[in-house]
Amino acid sequence: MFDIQHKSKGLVSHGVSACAGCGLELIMRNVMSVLGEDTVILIPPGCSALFSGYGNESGLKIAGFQGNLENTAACAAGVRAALNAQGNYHTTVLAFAGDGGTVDIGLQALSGVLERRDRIMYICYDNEAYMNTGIQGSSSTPFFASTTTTPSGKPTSRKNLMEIAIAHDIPYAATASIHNLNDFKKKLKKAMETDGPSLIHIQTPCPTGWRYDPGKSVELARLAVQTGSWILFEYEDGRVTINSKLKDLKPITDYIEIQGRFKHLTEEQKAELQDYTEKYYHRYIKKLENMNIETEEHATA
Amino acid sequence: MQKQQEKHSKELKKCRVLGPVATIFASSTTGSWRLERPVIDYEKCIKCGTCERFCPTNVIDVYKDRAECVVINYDYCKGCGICVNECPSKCMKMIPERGEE
Amino acid sequence: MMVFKMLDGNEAAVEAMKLARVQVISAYPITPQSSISEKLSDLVAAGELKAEYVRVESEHTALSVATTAGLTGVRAATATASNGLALMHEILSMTSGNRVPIVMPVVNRGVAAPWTLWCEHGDAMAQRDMGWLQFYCQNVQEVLDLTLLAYRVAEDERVLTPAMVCLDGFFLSHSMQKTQVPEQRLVDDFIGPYIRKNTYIDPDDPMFCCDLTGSDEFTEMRYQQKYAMDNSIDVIEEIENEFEIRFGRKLHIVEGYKTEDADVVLVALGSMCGTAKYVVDKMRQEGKKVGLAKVTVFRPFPVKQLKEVLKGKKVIGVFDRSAGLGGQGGPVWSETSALMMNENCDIRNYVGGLGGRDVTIDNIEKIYNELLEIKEGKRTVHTEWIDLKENPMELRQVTKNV
Amino acid sequence: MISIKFYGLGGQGVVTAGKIFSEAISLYEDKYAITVPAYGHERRGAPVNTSIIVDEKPVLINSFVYHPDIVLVMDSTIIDKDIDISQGIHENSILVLNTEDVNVVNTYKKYNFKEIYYVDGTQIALNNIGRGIPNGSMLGAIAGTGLLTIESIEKAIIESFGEKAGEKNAKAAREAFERVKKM
Repeated sequence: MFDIQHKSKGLVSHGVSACAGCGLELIMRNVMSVLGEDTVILIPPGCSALFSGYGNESGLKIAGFQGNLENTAACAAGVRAALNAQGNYHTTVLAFAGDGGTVDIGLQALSGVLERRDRIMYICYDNEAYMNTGIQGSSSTPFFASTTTTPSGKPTSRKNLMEIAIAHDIPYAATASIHNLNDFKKKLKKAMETDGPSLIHIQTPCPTGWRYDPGKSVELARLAVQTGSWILFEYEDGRVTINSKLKDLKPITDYIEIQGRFKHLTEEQKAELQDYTEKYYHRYIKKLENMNIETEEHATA
Repeated sequence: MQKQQEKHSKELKKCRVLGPVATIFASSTTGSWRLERPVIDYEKCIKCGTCERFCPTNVIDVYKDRAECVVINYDYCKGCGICVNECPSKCMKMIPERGEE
Repeated sequence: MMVFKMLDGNEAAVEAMKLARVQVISAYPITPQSSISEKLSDLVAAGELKAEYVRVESEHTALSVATTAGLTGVRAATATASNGLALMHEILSMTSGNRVPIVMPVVNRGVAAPWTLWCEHGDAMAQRDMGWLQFYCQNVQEVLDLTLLAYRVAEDERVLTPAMVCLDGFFLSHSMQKTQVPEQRLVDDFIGPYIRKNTYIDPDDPMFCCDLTGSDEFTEMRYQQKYAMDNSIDVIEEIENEFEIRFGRKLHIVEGYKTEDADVVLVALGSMCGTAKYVVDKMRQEGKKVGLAKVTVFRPFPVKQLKEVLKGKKVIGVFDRSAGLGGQGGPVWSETSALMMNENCDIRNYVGGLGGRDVTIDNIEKIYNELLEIKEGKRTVHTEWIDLKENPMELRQVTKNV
Repeated sequence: MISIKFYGLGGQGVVTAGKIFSEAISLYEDKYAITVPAYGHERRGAPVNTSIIVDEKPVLINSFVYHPDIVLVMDSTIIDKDIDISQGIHENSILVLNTEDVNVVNTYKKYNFKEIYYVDGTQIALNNIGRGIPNGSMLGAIAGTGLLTIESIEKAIIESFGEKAGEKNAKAAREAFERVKKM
């Protein structure tokens, strides 16, 4: 039982030592406000571990466990199994990990959970690099972004987590963005109510790692969507809803020029990135729409 | 349920445990990090609640019935400036922490 | 009431886990452990064991699941071997550091490379300092008995430390032996339901487990583990006595087999101890006074008990079923040497039984004869790697296209 | 103490036979048996063997059998696969062989077993269970040596295979027990 030494408005302490303007902090508060107290959270080492706490003090008012970097999903599966064994089917079991702990080292455990249909909720807050260890590149680091291990820009594009999740045919998966919190909360609620594994992949602007003015976190999240760099959609039992289908994309420069991690790009590279982003966006939207056509055809057949 | 929890925590006896665990819900006063602070022009404020919604530290409260309608808890405000950047009526600005208003 | 069943070591481990009424099982198949995973899932599917079976995708996940399930307040089970145990390495210390009293059968098999499917203790020895208790079984009956015992010891408030019950791959895991299986009621009285005694994950009574610990507390938390390890040896002794009263079988932390008047003693672990006892009997008939110190509990190292058995012995052999690469000897030898460092005695290390090599009657007899010759001053050098082929460096001859 | 070695090919049920045999000894004869199977890469058709030790008191040895008193061969062609089934035998060792072909038995004479018991376990299996898996019938044959009673074997077979398959295999064992010849 927590000894409450700090009055807070929600389940998250106000003074958590996340960087000023941290997108993750905004996410955590919204997640907790939707999920509520009847939740067990599993957190790997990383930025989100700031909420686990230090020593005897925690920044969260709910039950939790800080596991290893690669086994967040597995730890969640253990809690779920034990709760089930005790007849508790109501508590939400939330795995909350970053991109490194999800698409790199944690992919195997995540795949296991998704394939077994364990009823856990998985949130990947994607700040697009290993921020807690000093901004090293991950497989979710976007094309051309500079990190401490991709100093001249990452030569390859990012791994598509949603495709991987969908390949497991799980009941619910969605992407989200901090600039549209209503959309995010709606998705959180759906994920929470899913009878089976659910996954939310949310882009998480990081002023420290992306090198921008901390006041622009929400603005950048918005620009990522508007430029087609981040696509908002939901996957529900085979049906896709695209939440950010745009007629015209804003130029990529609007998004990248306020970030230090793209500062090294030549005009040529910027053009290449523009081209890549646009092509990928349209191709992917088409793919998602095709998914629905196939689902419908199957339903009517 | 949360109130109940807080009540229990006062009633229950403490027992000794082994190994790593956090049992105190606490906070650091991250307000001391601030280099700049957000200030509000209450005249221009439309009380839309955008600043409250996007504040990562959750320390802004918007009261529709008060003249000083936006209240910021500076004990924890890290001075990131998201509230200022997102404000649709441009009624907020950042000022140096040790400067004059 | 006890009934006799014909069980192999893996079946005995499963029988014990079933009798302990484990509630969450997460296991990943690996030779020679696989039949444990299979049998447990069979029991759950047939409704003979009321448990959640999590069909995990790796050993790393297997132990992760078991560890958080344990913290969430149930008796959790898993089992592994060899490379699977190596993959669990990182989680082993999560389990022990969070004081989750999981009991895990480890079916001993060498760790690759070279690839081997067969028995040696190298897998468990590599994990000996991860804060787990380690029991080594001589026969199938001991697999069952020590697993039951391990639940009581691991879950004891003075211990709260996970335990590996090590059984030799194939030599025990697949060896059928006549085994006494106790009634469920007797085991229920002995072990009882799982009660959480330390930190826990509970949405109704929340705390945050395993957050970051500063250097101002880490040392103390490690010390708590050391303290528990040190305590556990007395707890094991106490519970072994209770076990004997309840089940009628005596278990030993260290068993001195005909050691009292022995001229030389061999220290050994695991299934080879049975063969060694046979050899002791045989050589005694020939008038050779040899004895065996069977070490059942290797972690914590049974300082008092082993010293008692080895007291006054001038020539001691220590058999390591693991290579102890780079050390002055194998791990059992190192511990024994440190134990006896102020005694005036000659302690010889024998390494053998690696990667499935059988530890034969002839091998053991050869060791005893060497030790006797050393005792009589007829020999100074011993055969450290027993049963090594004559030209190990010439095992493969290949033609290289250089 | 009696040391026994079963030889056969993967898929013939050699390991299962060892298991049933030790059950027969341990649970129905009030003696003790242990089996130590020698596993390799588990595959059909490859030579396999299992070691069994039987005693009046609990067996201490936990090692393979190197000097068998009894050798059982489930497939007579095994000697063509570089397997020396006579390894470690002594002047009183007995062979139990799955064949009724006297020519085959004669080729086994070179190993100098004291006695050879032989019966066509595969044919008996085909007659009784419809499949040429000789482990049940050959267990009947080994009872023919007098090492244990055929009743114990029958009980253990039924216990292991269950009522339906067990009855058939037990019948095969009984037939082999009655038909086994000694040379």
